Amino acid sequence: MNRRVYFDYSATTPMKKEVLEEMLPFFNTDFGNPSSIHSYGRQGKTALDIARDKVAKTLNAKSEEIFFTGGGSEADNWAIKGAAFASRSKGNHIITTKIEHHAVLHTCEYLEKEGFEVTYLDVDQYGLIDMDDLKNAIKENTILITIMYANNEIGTIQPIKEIAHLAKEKNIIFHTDAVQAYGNEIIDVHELGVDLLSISAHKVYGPKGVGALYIRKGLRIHPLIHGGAQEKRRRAGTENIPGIVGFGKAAELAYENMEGHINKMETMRNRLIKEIMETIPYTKLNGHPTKRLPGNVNISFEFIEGESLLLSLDMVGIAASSGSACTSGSLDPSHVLMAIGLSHEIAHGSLRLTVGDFNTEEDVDYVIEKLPPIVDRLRQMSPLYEK
Amino acid sequence: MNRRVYFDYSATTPMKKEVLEEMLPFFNTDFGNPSSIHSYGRQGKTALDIARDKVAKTLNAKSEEIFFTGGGSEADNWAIKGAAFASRSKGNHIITTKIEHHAVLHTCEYLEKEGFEVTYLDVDQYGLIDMDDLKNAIKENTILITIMYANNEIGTIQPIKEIAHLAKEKNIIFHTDAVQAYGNEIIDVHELGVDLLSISAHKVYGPKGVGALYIRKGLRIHPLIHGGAQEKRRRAGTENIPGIVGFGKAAELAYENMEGHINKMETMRNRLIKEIMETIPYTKLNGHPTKRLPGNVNISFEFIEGESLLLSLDMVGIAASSGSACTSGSLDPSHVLMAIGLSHEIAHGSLRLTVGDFNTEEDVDYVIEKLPPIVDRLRQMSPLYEK
Amino acid sequence: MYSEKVMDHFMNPRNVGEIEKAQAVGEVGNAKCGDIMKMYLQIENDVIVDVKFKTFGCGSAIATSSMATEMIKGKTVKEALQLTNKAVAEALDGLPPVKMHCSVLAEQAVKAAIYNYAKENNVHYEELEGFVPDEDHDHHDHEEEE
Amino acid sequence: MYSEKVMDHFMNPRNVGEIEKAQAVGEVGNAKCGDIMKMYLQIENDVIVDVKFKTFGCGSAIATSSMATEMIKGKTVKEALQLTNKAVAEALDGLPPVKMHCSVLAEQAVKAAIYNYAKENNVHYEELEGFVPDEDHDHHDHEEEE
Ligand SMILES: Cc1ncc(COP(=O)(O)O)c(C=O)c1O
Ligand SMILES: Cc1ncc(COP(=O)(O)O)c(C=O)c1O
Ligand code: FES
Ligand code: FES
Repeated sequence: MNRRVYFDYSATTPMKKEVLEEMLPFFNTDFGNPSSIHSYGRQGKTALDIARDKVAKTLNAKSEEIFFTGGGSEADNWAIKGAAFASRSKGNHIITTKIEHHAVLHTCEYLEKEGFEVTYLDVDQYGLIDMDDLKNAIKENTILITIMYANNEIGTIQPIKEIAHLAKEKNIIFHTDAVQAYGNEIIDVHELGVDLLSISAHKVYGPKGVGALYIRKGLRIHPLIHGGAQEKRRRAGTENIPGIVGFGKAAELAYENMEGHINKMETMRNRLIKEIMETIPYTKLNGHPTKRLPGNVNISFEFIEGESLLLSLDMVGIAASSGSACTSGSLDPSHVLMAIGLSHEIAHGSLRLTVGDFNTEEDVDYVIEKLPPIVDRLRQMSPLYEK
Repeated sequence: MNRRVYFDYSATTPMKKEVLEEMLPFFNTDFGNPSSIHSYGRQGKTALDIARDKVAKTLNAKSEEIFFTGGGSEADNWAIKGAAFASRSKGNHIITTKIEHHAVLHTCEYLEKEGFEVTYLDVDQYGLIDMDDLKNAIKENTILITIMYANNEIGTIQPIKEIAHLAKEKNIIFHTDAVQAYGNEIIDVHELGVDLLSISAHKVYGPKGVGALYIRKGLRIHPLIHGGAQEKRRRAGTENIPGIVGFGKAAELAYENMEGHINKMETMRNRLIKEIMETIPYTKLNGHPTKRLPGNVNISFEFIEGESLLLSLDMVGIAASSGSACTSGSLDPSHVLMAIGLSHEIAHGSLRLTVGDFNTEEDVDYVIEKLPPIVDRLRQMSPLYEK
Repeated sequence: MYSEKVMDHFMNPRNVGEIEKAQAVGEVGNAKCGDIMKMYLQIENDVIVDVKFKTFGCGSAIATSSMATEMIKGKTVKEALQLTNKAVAEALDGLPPVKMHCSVLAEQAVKAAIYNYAKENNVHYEELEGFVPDEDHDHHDHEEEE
Repeated sequence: MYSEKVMDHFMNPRNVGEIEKAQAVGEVGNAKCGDIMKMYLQIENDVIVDVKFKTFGCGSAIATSSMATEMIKGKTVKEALQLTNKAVAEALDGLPPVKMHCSVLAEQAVKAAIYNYAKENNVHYEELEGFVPDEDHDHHDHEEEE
């Protein structure tokens, strides 16, 4: 195992060199607390403002609509709990989908225990919601719709603009978890018409533990973290200046070359899908053929189980991911793969390869070379194969 | 202004070099998501485990009792809301003090709106609570006591062990915000008998945006951030591995040389207090003369206002802090200074100097030299002086 | 945070002090809020020939006091009554939003001094109609946020 | 995550395959849970002279299958019935807590094979009393946390 290739960019990304360089001074030179009025503090404040402008620009939002958080999960929790509790006098019904990230799903489940009612929309075999289902789910007391922009497992992209339009028409707050879409799609919050949108730095070559919530100007939601006057009194806690500066830089870089990035990802993605599907029998592509993230490959291999596939790939230096529950010791395979109608057996044999900026065509070649014998070896061991 | 001296270590600290060095590989080399089973992920998981062990050791806690958060404010919010909502069936009364950090105070105020009842204990002129007050405040329906270990403005240290003992006797959950005490006091959670304890990395020469909550084994509280299975399913979100690794290192360093650190801080603190009080008339030391943080100096100067004092100090390169509301444009000066009984006028003229590991005796000399003429100049400008 | 001009007027305030036999003295603000501004005007033939101030307050309060005194020195009383807090703030190259109210204090202090002067000398300035010198300026405690 | 021994048995599993005329065949687990283990034993004079397995499952499931086959090869049937999942896990230098249940599968697969053998050959093993071959092993979905 000399070669190491990383195909798990949807799990997390390495930070770009330029991002780290931009962060370094803020760890121990310009380290002040932005709430302080002395020069150290003002340096921090200036850096914070610049980073906020950068992130705002990538979403075509106003700077004062961007609120930094400790990650994508916090942004999701804040958006959903904050909107739900702030609108409780108007109703208690929330609509989401069955394929959301756990940060959304478990938050909704928590709210059910707190007296809210939640509708979990089905998706079709590609992972798309049906707009009519959504329309029918809306009730008098619906206060919030939260539907992810792009799915983290199968990459399917929802019709966000249509959903936002419908929500606005019905006067319902609309949140979208754009953690996976951000940096891989042009996102214009005003054109889309969303009210709340979550993003996370570590998915776009920025630091871990930093995210942001876009809150449309004028919208009021409850804080999730109360305390100091940071983030216009809406999210307390001494700002993670190096992290936020890194996020700003990562955002800027991502949007500088969005088109090139998307093209490169799509080329690698398409080749992976094509070659794997052609050379290995008994496979199935999960997710939508075209409405999918530029870097997402998700394929099920019949008769084998995901963890043993991942371990075998890891032994030859390939880092990938799977929707098999056996990686986590829990009973059911991924709720997303179940929701698109896969049988348990097949869902257990899924492989997610997500490509990113540091991948090369040689990496793709390497996977295409190494994967078939590994799948074959595991199938030879499987009591289900040739049955 | 050639010299720049930082006397605001309670606001935030610069990161130690060793901390940054330990973090660096995790930004773009060992950058994996610890939830991933491939080698990148396993590197992250190992680093996470080591950091958790290090932090646990400094508190004499078990590793599985340490939960990483996005900072001290999140830890406070989680502890208080999590305990309150989880115990709602047992009661709705919470006891805290009037001098808590806003992360505690505003969380309690939020809970009042959500149907909880909160008693805010008075403190004496030194900032100490009265144990009898606390005893009298406890009711049948009291479910939570949250009292800070050491105050961030005036440095006063509360009798935490006694409070914990009383809480245990009455079967009430006890949380303490130890953000300021951590690294400046030997804290042994088991000896103290606390149930929940919040700490933050950036106050101990670690990174910003990382904190931890100690949760006594067996205690159940609601999560604040729902989602993925991180932190034993109790705090979701991709772990900030570089930040957590940095926290681990900072914790280790802080406890390696705790005694030396405390001695050095106390020497500088005592000299500052003595010389300032001796050379400048119309001054008052805020906080307890002995039960105070080793690095905390808080002095009120009559007839002048804090912001203009801070600005003047900043012009000669001295970074400090104040409890004057004029720094923030809000009406009342610091709630802490009000709670210890200062008049508004005097509270507005308060100066906080907090010393830290990178300060030298020369820095202290410099402040002692520069402060008197500045105070005098502002007094000369003040319509209150000589009245 | 503050412009260079603000810092200049804060570090080197013009016209600090008192005028012993001032024709007009006005004081606004209160120590509770952390700000008191006191203005002394020497008025000759309706012209402000000298002006001094003393201020207890933040950097912006001191700088606006200083700038306000500069702006009314040599002006007629009527001209001085035209002084607005906005003009003072602009002359300082602007103030941070949370600090705009400090400039109101400066405007009020000038007006309060002239009000007292008018009362003592039985002059009437229509510009002062509606001016209540002891009105609590209540300039604090606004939220930054919508 | 996994010990070197586990990885060795996972990457180079011993005794993979089928035995065509096996005296004893047992299958446990189910594909829904992501794991099926099938054991083939060749038994001569009450001694397990050969053993093979096929497994659909995680790395730990494959490694424990492999180790279990090694541990019972050459043993008498009675000895094989003494095999515990703990012993298999220990022989592999331990398993992560969430993966301990996979070793239970290995123990069960051996027992299931011998159970079928006993039934067909009308032998009675007291070690098998209480053993229900089709019992859902329900080994998943335990929380790590108290
Ligand atoms: C006593 C106290 N509690 C809580 C906090 C909040 O910590 P953080 O800034 O890490 O959110 C601070 C510092 O800001 C503090 O001093
Ligand atoms: C769709 C989606 N939402 C939310 C998250 C959570 O973000 P974070 O890990 O920054 O908390 C992730 C990634 O983990 C994600 O893929
Ligand atoms: S077989 Fe499912 S976790 Fe091992
Ligand atoms: S005088 Fe209070 S903020 Fe300026």
